Amino acid sequence: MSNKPASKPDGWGQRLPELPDGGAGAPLQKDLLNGVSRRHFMQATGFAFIGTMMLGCTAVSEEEALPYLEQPEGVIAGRSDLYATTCGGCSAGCGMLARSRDGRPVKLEGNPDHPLSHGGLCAVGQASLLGLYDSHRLRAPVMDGKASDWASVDVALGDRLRQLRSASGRVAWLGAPITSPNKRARVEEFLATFDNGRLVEASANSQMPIAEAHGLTHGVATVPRYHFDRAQVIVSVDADFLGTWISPVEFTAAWSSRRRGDALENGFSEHVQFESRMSVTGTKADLRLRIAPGERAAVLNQLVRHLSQHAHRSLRQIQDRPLTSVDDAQIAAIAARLWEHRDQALVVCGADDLAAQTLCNAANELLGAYGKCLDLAQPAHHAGSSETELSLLLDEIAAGRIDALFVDGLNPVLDLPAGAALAQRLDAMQLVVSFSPYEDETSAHADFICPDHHYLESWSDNDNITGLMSYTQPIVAPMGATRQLEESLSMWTTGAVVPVRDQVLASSGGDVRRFDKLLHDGFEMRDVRQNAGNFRPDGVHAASDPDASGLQLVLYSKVAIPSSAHAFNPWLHELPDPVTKSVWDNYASLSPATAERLSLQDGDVVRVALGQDAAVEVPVLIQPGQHDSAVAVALGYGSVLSRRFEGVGPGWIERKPTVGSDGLVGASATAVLAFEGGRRKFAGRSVTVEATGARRELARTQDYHSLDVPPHLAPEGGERRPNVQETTVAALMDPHFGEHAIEHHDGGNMWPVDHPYEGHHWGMVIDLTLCTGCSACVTSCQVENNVPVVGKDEVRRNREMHWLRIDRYFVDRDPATAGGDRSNGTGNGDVDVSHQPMMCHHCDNAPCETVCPVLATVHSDEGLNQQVYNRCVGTRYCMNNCPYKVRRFNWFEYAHEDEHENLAMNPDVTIRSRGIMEKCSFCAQRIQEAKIVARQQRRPVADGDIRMACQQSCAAQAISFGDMNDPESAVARARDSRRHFQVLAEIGVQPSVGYTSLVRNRPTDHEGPQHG
Amino acid sequence: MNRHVLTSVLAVAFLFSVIVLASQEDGAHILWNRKGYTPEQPIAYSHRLHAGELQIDCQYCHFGADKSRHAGIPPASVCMNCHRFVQATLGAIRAEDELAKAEERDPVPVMSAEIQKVYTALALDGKAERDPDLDQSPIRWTKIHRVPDYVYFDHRPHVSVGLACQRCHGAIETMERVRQVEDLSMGWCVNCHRDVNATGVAGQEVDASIDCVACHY
Amino acid sequence: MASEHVLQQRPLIEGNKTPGQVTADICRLLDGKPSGTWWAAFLASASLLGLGAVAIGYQIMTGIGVWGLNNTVGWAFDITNFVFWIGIGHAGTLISAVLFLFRQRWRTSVNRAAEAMTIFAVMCAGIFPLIHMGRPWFAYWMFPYINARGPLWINFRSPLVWDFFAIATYFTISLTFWYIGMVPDLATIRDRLKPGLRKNIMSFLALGWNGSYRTWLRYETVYMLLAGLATPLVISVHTIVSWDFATSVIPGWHTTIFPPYFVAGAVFSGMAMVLTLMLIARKTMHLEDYITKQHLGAMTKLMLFTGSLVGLAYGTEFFTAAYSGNKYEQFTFLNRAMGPFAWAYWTMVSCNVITPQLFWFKRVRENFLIVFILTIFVNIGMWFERFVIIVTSLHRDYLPASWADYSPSLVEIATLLGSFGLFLTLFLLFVRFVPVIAMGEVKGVLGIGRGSGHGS
Amino acid sequence: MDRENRRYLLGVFMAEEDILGATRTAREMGYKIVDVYAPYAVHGLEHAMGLGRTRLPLITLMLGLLGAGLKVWFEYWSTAIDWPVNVGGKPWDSLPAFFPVTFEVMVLFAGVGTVVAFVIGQRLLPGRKTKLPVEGVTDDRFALVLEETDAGFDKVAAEEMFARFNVVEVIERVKQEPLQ
Repeated sequence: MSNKPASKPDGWGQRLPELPDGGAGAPLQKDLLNGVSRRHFMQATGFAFIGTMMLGCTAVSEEEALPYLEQPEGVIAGRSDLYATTCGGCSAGCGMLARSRDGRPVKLEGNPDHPLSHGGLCAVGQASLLGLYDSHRLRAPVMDGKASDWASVDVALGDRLRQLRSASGRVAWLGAPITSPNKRARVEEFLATFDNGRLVEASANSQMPIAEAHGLTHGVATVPRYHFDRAQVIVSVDADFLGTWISPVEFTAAWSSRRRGDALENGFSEHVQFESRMSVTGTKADLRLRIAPGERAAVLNQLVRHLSQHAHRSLRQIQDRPLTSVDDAQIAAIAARLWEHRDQALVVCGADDLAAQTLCNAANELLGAYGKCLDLAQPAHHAGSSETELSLLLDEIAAGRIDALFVDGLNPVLDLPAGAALAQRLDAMQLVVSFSPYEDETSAHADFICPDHHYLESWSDNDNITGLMSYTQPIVAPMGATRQLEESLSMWTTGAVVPVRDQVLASSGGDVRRFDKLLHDGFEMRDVRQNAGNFRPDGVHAASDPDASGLQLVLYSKVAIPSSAHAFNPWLHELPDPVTKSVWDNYASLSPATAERLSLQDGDVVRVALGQDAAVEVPVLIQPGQHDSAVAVALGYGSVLSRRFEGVGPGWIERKPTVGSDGLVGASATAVLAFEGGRRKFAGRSVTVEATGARRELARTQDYHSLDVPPHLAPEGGERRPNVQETTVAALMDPHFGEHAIEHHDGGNMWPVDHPYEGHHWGMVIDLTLCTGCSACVTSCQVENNVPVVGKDEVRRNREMHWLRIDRYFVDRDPATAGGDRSNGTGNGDVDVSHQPMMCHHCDNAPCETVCPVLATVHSDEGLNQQVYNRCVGTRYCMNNCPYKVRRFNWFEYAHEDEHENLAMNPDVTIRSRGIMEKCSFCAQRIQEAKIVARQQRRPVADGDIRMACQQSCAAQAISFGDMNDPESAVARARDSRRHFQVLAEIGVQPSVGYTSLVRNRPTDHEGPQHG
Repeated sequence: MNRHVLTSVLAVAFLFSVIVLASQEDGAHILWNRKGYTPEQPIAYSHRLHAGELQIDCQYCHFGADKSRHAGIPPASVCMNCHRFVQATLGAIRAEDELAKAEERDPVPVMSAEIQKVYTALALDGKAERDPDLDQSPIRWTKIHRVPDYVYFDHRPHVSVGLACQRCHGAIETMERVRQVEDLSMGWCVNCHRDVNATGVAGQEVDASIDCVACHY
Repeated sequence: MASEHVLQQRPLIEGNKTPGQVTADICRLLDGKPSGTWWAAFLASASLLGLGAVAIGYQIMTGIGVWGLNNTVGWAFDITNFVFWIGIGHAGTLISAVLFLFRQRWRTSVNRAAEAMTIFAVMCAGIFPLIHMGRPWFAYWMFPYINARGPLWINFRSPLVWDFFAIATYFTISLTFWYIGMVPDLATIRDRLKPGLRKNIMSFLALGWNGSYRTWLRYETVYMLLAGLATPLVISVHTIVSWDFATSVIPGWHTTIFPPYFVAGAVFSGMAMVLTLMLIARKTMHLEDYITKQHLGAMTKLMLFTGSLVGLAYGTEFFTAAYSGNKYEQFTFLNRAMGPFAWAYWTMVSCNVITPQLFWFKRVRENFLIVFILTIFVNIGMWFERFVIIVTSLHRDYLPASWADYSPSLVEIATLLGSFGLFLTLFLLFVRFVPVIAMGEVKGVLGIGRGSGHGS
Repeated sequence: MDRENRRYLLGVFMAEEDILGATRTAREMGYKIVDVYAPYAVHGLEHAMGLGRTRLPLITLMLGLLGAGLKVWFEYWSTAIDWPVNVGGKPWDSLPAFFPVTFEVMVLFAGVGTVVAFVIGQRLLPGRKTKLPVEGVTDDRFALVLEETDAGFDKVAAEEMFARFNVVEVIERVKQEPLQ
């Protein structure tokens, strides 16, 4: 496959008929399997065999094939091409390669060369593909609530703008932080045409204070670039940098480079996490300390206090403010570790609290981390405006002092506090223009909706990091009559549309040849530096008194649904949360102790109230390892975009709907988000929690959460299941490590060895140390393999279809606090968390194969456990007999017809019909492709030619796949690791998937699950 | 007496069920087992003439065969590479000249009805120039060779080992109208793969996999 | 045998019947209009059957999803019912074949009904493997027929294929056995009917039997041979059924004692079902003279024996788990007894282990009512045995993350009821149209215990 | 004498003991016993009639072996030769796994085969016209049929002997066969 600049994908509607079987062929496939089923229905019900056989035959079906009239250069039907572009899933701007097949993107993959993401791509990025094919997207501009066309919109809007300009009306632009220089230029030009236009960039999350704090402490209001790869000691206060904070893929890649259990010589970082809820990052911390939301500033205060003693620099703002949750000695010890490694130490803070942020900067300053582990000279551009600017704007809108509002990339009515009031003001306003691709809470109140392109249809340049310019190019021609924002603006500014390609070309320097190269690479490095500013001690705010009392609210964003903008995406709704394993809902997480105190069970609907009126009603989810004072509720839910999921999932007599009684998925937690002193306070406000008496069953992909079996059922010595093996850096230092490990190779094979795998023998090894549970692989697998979405009810019934699941286990650090049988299985104390990706192990002695009566699942000569859909009759015997329970059965006809969304289907993978078994195929289609290409080039398949969908999406590169017979291959080397083990090897199934044990950087003596 | 009646009844029933069963066992087959299928095409394109007489290489038109899983049907523009100049049979042109001579007028360019269809599809005028006031319209060929959707046949490996197109498509170069020669059943594929593993292709060894994943994924 | 001895003392058939009277008694049941009770019972069971048919139709149209199964528990009611019914079937073969070989002459009164029960039970059982498939319309792929796939045959290593052949054979042999056993009686009926449709039908079915002793002699041989074949067959069938589980890798399934354990259980449950039905028939059809305390005694003793075997098996399982030192195995059994499905486990134990022990007491054995009630309990218990084996083993196996609960859906329950509907409907038709008691054989044992004539 | 009209003597009895006795005596007296008709299998009658053993068991054995043989061959051929597929790492030739099906097929062949052989051997076929010696032999009566072999046949003695075993009815038939 070649990457090349996208030739203009014209007349793509015409290509559809040429789509190969399985793509647009998806309906065909369905029809073929399912059609037969209908024909055979009688025979099946009546058991009248012969008689109804006659129904079986069908006539030859005429089928047309429409070739191009003029073949676009370089396009060949049925061949995939990769185009470099930039992910638009969030503001991080990871580089990616879009796989385009027959003119349509079918898969998004990380760009391995990209300096930020290094080939990783998170779940949100993977899933953003579906946004392109979303049939609910606006396909034309909307004027006064009626579908319109651009000509009339430009005319009508032109008049309104002229009036505004002449009347020197007050115009405001409220949008997401702009990361594209070109777009920024267009916006500023446009606003400049008004006497008093202003630009407010706000994010829906709590990251804005970071820049603000640096404005105070360093005089440069920007978000520094964090280099976790340079940090030996990382202290994070409530910053979920591996999950949702700023640029998770970049950070995961960097963080993981210092967590290689087989390359300790490169150093193995120490990671301390202070947090109140259980975050993805927390699950990976070596030392995780639970604090109340109200103690975040105080933790940093104490840290700075100890550090300043080491550094003999005193800050007057710092007084001793000991915490109740964490012993000060422990913080002192952590400060000592930081100081010891001061050149390689990093403190990060995810708090919305300005004081905490400034204290964090102070800590880094004391450690001399600036210029080393975090960089202000080449900062990131996620800054946006300050919370204060935002609140000022909102106040003015409320006071009716804004005449015209332009909304872009944000859904203020839903995402910002007091949305209802805002909505009313919008109606009253002279002019409201929204660029939203949907009719959402805000755009519903707009006079004009001028839908922007999906980013896969767009041209753009992004400098998310100073000195790195990533480019966005269209992979497909616009699917509707949408218009890219930049073009609209140029129209309204200059009166003529300047094609956005020309704009981007111009801003790139205007050299077409060079531009083509940039598009091919997808990015370019430039040596641009900014003034890093220097530390101003008085910029540091004093921390308020620590408060661990009562119940305190924590509003956070989920890994799967980072903001309400993704609420339309079924792939993301069905992605199990890495920590709670819950899907299709948001909920109030409570610690087991708190839940017990309030006598609440999983699924009890509670009213989380902030004062009298502000409240949100969500079900309870009992979350081990959470601080007892914290009540954590996820933002981004309860959006009208989720109204479409009314009918998701199969319909049958005992079906329960996926959406709530209000027809929405989850409840909007912005109801309890409010400004406090001109800043949105996401965490720390005290709330009341009371049961409403109602229940809402949570759908979770995991019912039992501990490696420890229920105590009263535990046989002597069998209290803990050995499928996750842990060790410590200290233990690894011992050269004899692993020698005593029990090697479970097959206990003497009773059969003659009839199956030597002479050619290839595919295998996989997953490093549990690196796996953060971020679940990018799960979505990647779903997209690559056309895994259906089944809806909340099916998941609740344990019928999720994901081929790859991530088992997440809690283990009580202190057995005394261990819990009982009922599902959770864990108690109140600190818990260790482990993530274990689990998919088909392609056992060489596969139990599933032996029992299949019709040879629908058999072994290939290359060690693949093949599942042949069209041969399967669906006895489910294989599923029962699979010790890993990784087989997935099509309980219903999940594959559905959708004119657009079906175009996201991978044409290289069969759509499965009802009644058949499926499972991880080791991306057989990729193996085939690689082998064919190699054969054409008359060379053997080289290590790395084949990359599994899960593997390529993994930012931490935890997954290695390849030929176990090739001693040089990455997978063979991983299998030789001292930490290598196989799950359930002792039952003699000879799995082809292995794991390397989970390493924590903590003293060995520590009580933890120790095995092998 | 009625004993014979009974036996014959039973025999018939059995026979019938066997027949139906045989056809049934490939319920899928019946959808696509179209051995001998020879549909009429929108343009009476003759492979005998082009591939046989004129010896045009298959991959000149079906250029996808070694680049993609689909050999592909050539775009109309490929036809124009030649038919920009070749518009009718020599005979027709001669005839026109003679007629013109007889009627003492300049001969008008003649174009065969079939080639005209290509021009129409591309909206070209007689001089092969794009005619702005005509619209292009794709040529709707009828698909002949197809396998079920759960089978992934890929032309590349077959072409790259030098397998003759005729091995699966029959003596195309002799066909006026293309006919499906093989039944394209699974057994047919598998047995060919077994054979070539033994005999090799074009004198060299090949390893044609008979693993399920070779075609089903 | 002891029972032999007892049988010498007292007449096997009471009321000093002559062959003629036997013919009269039995055929009386076939003549005339069915009683109100019969109609009531028939309508009840037919409507159950209808319910089942609807449930199955809905399931096949909609998908297996309408059952309560999930990714962890892939089998539950479906295979439970299958094993349950197959087990029921075994008693019939046992009585007709095994007891025949053991010369247990008392069997003659019950074997016809028992064999009928076998056939109906196997029919009920056969439904479930069929409908439990995701694509039942491809069920015939189980059979190795000539095909154009390469050709692709079937997997003779799969216990499901063994099952397929076992059940098919079992059904065929049982049916033949039953029919052959019925031919002389059909002839009897034929010869006492006035010319008409029924007579023609009977003549057709009776194969022109005329009581020639040369035929009788070969007939006896064939009967003996079939019995000889059916005996290992019946054992093989449930052995193979048990292998569905025993050959797997799932703790709680992967057990070598399953074959004997299942066979014992099958006979146990089968006997219970035979008794349940026969006791009803005895009351409603006034067969008191033919089904006597002797039969009751013999069959309850057999239940006592097999029931105790089953109990022993339960114990052995736990011992094996404990002794094996296999932590997964040990957990599975602790989980059975104390986990979420403990209620099912203890229902099973109390019905199957405790109940039959009451048969130690003669008073219990000879009290028709108590025996009837106890057999019901045993039926329930044996259904739960299969449920416990299947569900508790699956729902918590190796990886805690994949542990799941299971609860049946309405459709599943309806299907179970439907299978009972089918069974009862067929049985009611049977008692209407076929001699419930093998006249030909009973006539042969009239002499027993009457001093005169030959014992056995 | 002509084969057209043979002479038969039928004795009808009501009790198991009588028919046994009569048959035994008839044989001792050297009469040619054509057949005995009974409503059920009277034990000992085969000795009384002096019938030999039947060859059915042999047939059963043969068919059983045939079935088993065929099956085990087919299983081996289809699994290991025709298209060897790697199933769960099991060897091509998984004989132990083939055993169950082999056994079932053996039983099937043997069982069904025996019955077919019996039915054909005894001319018992669906819808075959029924011929009885006398009414009631399928109900409660027994019939002993002697052939009057030659003129020397002492009918009186035979009837006396019948009478000794309380015969209820004596019929003489001149027919091809004694059945009606």
